[in-house]
Formats: sequence, structure tokens, C-alpha cells
Amino acid sequence: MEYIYAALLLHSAKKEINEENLKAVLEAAGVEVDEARVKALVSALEGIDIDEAISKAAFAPVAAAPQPA
Amino acid sequence: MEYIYAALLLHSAKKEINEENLKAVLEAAGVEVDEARVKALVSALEGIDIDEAISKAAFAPVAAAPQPA
Amino acid sequence: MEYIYAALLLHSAKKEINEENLKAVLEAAGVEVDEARVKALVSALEGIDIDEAISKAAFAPVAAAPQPA
Amino acid sequence: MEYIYAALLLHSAKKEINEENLKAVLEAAGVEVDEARVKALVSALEGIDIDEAISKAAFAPVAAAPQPA
Amino acid sequence: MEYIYAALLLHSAKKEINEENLKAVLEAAGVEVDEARVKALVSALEGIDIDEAISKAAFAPVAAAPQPA
Amino acid sequence: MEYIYAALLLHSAKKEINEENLKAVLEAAGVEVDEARVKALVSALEGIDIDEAISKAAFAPVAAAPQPA
Amino acid sequence: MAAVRGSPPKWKVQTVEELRKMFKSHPVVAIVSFRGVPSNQMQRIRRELRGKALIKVVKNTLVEKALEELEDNYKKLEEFLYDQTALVFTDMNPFKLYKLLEETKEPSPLKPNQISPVDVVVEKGPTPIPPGPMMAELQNAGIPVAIERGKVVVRETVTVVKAGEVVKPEVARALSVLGIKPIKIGLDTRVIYDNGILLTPDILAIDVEKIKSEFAEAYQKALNLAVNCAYVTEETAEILIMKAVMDARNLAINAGLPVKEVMPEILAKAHMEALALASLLPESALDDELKS
Repeated sequence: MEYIYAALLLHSAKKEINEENLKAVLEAAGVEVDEARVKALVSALEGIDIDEAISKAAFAPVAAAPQPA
Repeated sequence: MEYIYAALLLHSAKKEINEENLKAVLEAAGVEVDEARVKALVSALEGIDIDEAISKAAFAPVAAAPQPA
Repeated sequence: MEYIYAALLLHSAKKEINEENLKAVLEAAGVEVDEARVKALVSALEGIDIDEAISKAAFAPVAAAPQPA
Repeated sequence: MEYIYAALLLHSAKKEINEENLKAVLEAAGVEVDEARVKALVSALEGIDIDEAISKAAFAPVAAAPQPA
Repeated sequence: MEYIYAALLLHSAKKEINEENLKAVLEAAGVEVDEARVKALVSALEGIDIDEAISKAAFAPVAAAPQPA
Repeated sequence: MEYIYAALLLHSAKKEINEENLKAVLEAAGVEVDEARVKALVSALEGIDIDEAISKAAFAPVAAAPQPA
Repeated sequence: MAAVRGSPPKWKVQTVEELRKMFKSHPVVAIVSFRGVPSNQMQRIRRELRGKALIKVVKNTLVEKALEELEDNYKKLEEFLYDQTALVFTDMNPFKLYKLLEETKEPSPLKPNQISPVDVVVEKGPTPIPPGPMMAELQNAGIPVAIERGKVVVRETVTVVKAGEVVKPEVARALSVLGIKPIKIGLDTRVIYDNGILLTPDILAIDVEKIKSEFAEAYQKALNLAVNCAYVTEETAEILIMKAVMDARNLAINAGLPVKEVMPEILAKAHMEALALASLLPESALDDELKS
């Protein structure tokens, strides 16, 4: 999951999620970086809207009282 | 939330969540680190079992009636 | 949670939730006040309608499983 | 509810919930303290496991069942 | 219902629920006591774990806010 | 909860819920009565329609799950 | 061209030289197997990849030779050079290339005496075959058939060949008669080299949905952590307020505290408890009001 947390960190810091940034963050956390996984994540992100993905979380603060019919 | 992601990144990389490590990760992500907030997070995390805290649902209000199948 | 209870104490006493009032209440409760957390709380609460949150709390749905896509 | 929040503030600050502490916190929040209510609250809380009482989702007001649309 | 409340009162006051106590409480509430019913209640309660019985009731589902028709 | 049951006992016996009656019933149940709690309960009950509050409860077990829109 | 002992023929040296140039000029190269790919399908694949990637079919030994003089992990590609291989050179992102290569695979029939990689099941139901000699073909392939309202029908679902078994000729014929193409044939990727990194299919096959759910899970965990240690941020402020409100309500109700705001709930709860207890009692202990 550290790759995902690193991506979320960059995302919330409004930074581009590319190989270089991901590697920098992971190395700063002392992670032995697997280049292939970094490449795979960056390429996968091209088809993913992160904000949309995290809104599916079980209890996004926005999901409050049930919406009226 | 980037401070929380930084903490979770360190946690999943089995590294200690202290001011030094947090700052390193945040700086690597290009975040302008607010010393006081890092201190605040470290003190808020004191005595917290992280694995338990991440699995306990953020907010378990009174259970809604079971939705009909 | 003491910072949050302090805020709600002020709110229910119809007092403004600002750094000064929060510090007063926390100190009265013998809490060693962390400036950064007080500041963070005040700024975070600016965007929140507390009465609305209070009413939502009573009817909040359970942390349901992530909504089906 | 301010009396309850005052009690919870003391509880989370690991302070004893007695008349003196409750009054101090309520006064710091600018509340006109009602001696009897403070006494009543202190004695009503005797023997209560607050952490357990907080976590047990209490009976919530049951709104009328929604009329079929 | 007064007989049940009388029993619950004795129970929460950690007193034995017997004919004598029930009668005392009911009479103090100005209730004209029906001997037979007191006897029936006392014998019926012998086989019942009151805490367990009332715990089931304490948790009722929260119906959603009434949907506008 | 014994103070609450005492109040409901008086209510169902169609008696007024005042300090005097509450004390009588509680003493009959062998409770060491706390003047402050009796006062506090009486004042908390002011303006509360007990039958209305109870009717909601009676309705609880039958509360249907929110119908899908 | 006389094969001068000791020095390889000119065209081989040229091919190796050309290969080396190709490796150097393309950051990404895939090693794929094209076993079982008929030549017409190969033509279609070349056309589809034109302008995106270049397919070169070269004997493995020559490729190995070309790899020798290259550093930077190219040597590790050797272990993927076996059986019928082709090289695919491109500047594309390796994951996009992988998807493109996967799309070259087309449903294909099983050949006689080939070892089937999959279980092949013939479903019960109608077939496109008219009654006649063809039926016998199906019958001796072990497929139970019958004629219903003038049409040949498979009477029940049957597995005609198991994964790893050799495909008997009559079964292959029966399947092709039925138009069943149980396997996919095309350029099967073994590895893709990308700027010094070797990417194998387990990494290349990206499950976007899985990654999306991992983001949702990570976000939920971050939220849980923040709320459970009362760490205030924009996202957690409202939840923390709601949690504190619920804490206060739960405490007041569960402890029956004399608090006006929640008195209705406390009364309702006490009443519910009485009802629950009453429901366990025999008629004799109940008054008429309760019985109703």
C-alpha cells in the first residue's frame, strides 16, 4: 500500500504523480523502490480519477443523511 | 490530509512516525512543512495503535435500519 | 477529542469558537494547550456549519460498505 | 448539552469529573452555572463507565416510518 | 405498565423484586395493588435475565428522515 | 436510570411527577435519594410531552426500513 | 556468399548490427512468442501495429549475439529467448504496448494432436449443422446429438477435452464443424524491456478497478486514523464534530442523565425496555393496556 499512500500524498499536495516524484517520496520513507511497480502505478493512473475513486470510500464525509427521494 | 498520508506511508514502510521522518517524506513530496502541525500530529498519534485506528470505522453512528435486499 | 468537546461546549453555550475561548476552556480543564491544534481546529471549523453537522449526526447512516459502482 | 460536553472534556483530558472541575470549565465557557445541575450530573455519573457509554450507540429517536411515496 | 416500571425501578436500584418491595413502590405511587398480578409478575420474572431482556430493546434502528412523498 | 423509571411509574399511574412524589417512590424502592438529581430531573422534564415521547418508542419495533425511492 | 571458416557470413553480421541499432534507438522492446499464429493473422497484426511498433522475427541466436555487446540489463533478456520469438520495438509506454499486443490475440480453433491449454466444453442446445453425415463426426467425438424439429441438437453439455490433454483429430474436426474456437492465439508477451527495467506480464496486466478500490481503501484508512486520533483537517472536521455529538448523546441516553435535549430519547428508551420485558411475561402478569 505504500505506493498508494505515496500517490495520495502527492495528490493531496497537488503535485504530479510521475515516476520521479513517486520514487523521491518512497525513498524518503526508506522504501526499497521497485521500478516496475512505480511504472505500473503511473500508467494505471492515466485511467483513474483519484478524487472519484476516493469518494467511493465507505464514509466519505459528504455521504451524510440519506438524500431525500 | 497529506500529513496523515505521510504518516501512513511511514507506517506501511515499517518506519517510525517521528518528526524527522515525517518532514523528510513531506519535503520529498514538495510540501512546505509546518513544524507545529508535524509536532501536533506526532503528539496526536502518541499511544495510538495505528493498525487498530485505521481499521476502526471513522464514525459508527447509530446503525441505519438494514436496507431491504 | 478534548479540542472537539471544547469547541462544542462553546457552541452550545452560544460562544464564538476562536483561539482565545478554546484556550480558556482547555486550560480550565487542565489541558496543556497545543497552539497548532487550536489554530488547525479554528481554521477547519470555518468551513463547517456546526448546527447542520449536529442534526446530521442523529441521522447519519452507518459506515456502509462502499457504494456499488 | 453544555454540561455533558464539559464532562466529556474533563474525561478526555483524564481529569476527575467533580463539581469543582465542571464549574471551572463551564465558567471558562461563559456559562451561568446551575449548582444543582452540576451536583445532579456528578452524582448521576457515579459508577458510569463513560467510555463504554460513549461507544454504545444509544437508542435514537425513531422518526415516523416514511409514508409510501 | 406501572407494575413493569416498578420492577425496573427495583432492578436498577439493585433491590430484590419480590411481592413486598413491588407493593411498597406501587403504593408509594398511589397505585391500587392487585395482589394476583404482583404474584404472577414476581414468579414470571424469576426465570428472566432482566439486563439481557432490556439490552435488546435499547438498540432500535434509526429510520431515515421521512422521505417527502 | 432508577430516577427515570420512577418518573415513568408516576406517569403511568397518572400521578404528577414532582419532587415529592419522586422521592416517595424512590425511597420506597430503598434508593438513597439525591435531592439535586430529583430537582434536575423535574426541570429536565418540564415541557416534555411524555406520551408523545413514549408513543415514538412503541412504534420503534415496527419502524419499516426506508423504502427505496 | 562463401562461408569463410571462422568469420560469420556478412548478412548475419549485418543483421546483428542492425538489431543492435534497433535496441539502441527504441527505449522499449518486447519479446513475444508467436507460436501458432497463422501468417494471414501475422499480416493483420503487422498492419495494426504499423506506425506504433515494429515487429522483427529473427533467429534467437542472432538476437543473443546482438545483446552481448549491450550493457544496461539487456543481457537479462536472454532467458526469454526460446521457441518461436519475435521482437517488437516501439517508443510507446510499455503498458500501452502490452494492451495492444493482448488485443492481437484472436479466438482460434484447436489443432489436431495439439495439447489443449484449456478445458473445452460443448454446451447443450441447437447447432448450426443440418441433419446428415456431419452428425456422425460429432457422435464419434463423444458429443451426444439428436435431431429435434429438423435441427441437429447437442443433447447435454459435455467436456470434450481437458486442459493438458492431447486433442484427438476427430474432436478437433467436431469443434471446427461446430465453429468452437476455445483458445486465443496472437503475440503472447513474455517480457517488455523499458529503459533498463524488465516488466513481466504480472506487472504489465493492470487491473484498474483493483487499483481504484485500493485508493478508496487507503483514503478510508487515512480518514479512520485521522478521526480516531482526533486529528483535525478539512476532511475530518465535520466527522469529528458529529462523533463528539454522538458521544454526548450516547452518554446522556445510556446513563439516563437529566438533560432536557435528550429527555424524549431517554423516556423512549426506558419505555422500550419495559415493553421488551413485558413481551417475555405471561398474560397473567400483564394489564389490559399492555396486552393491546
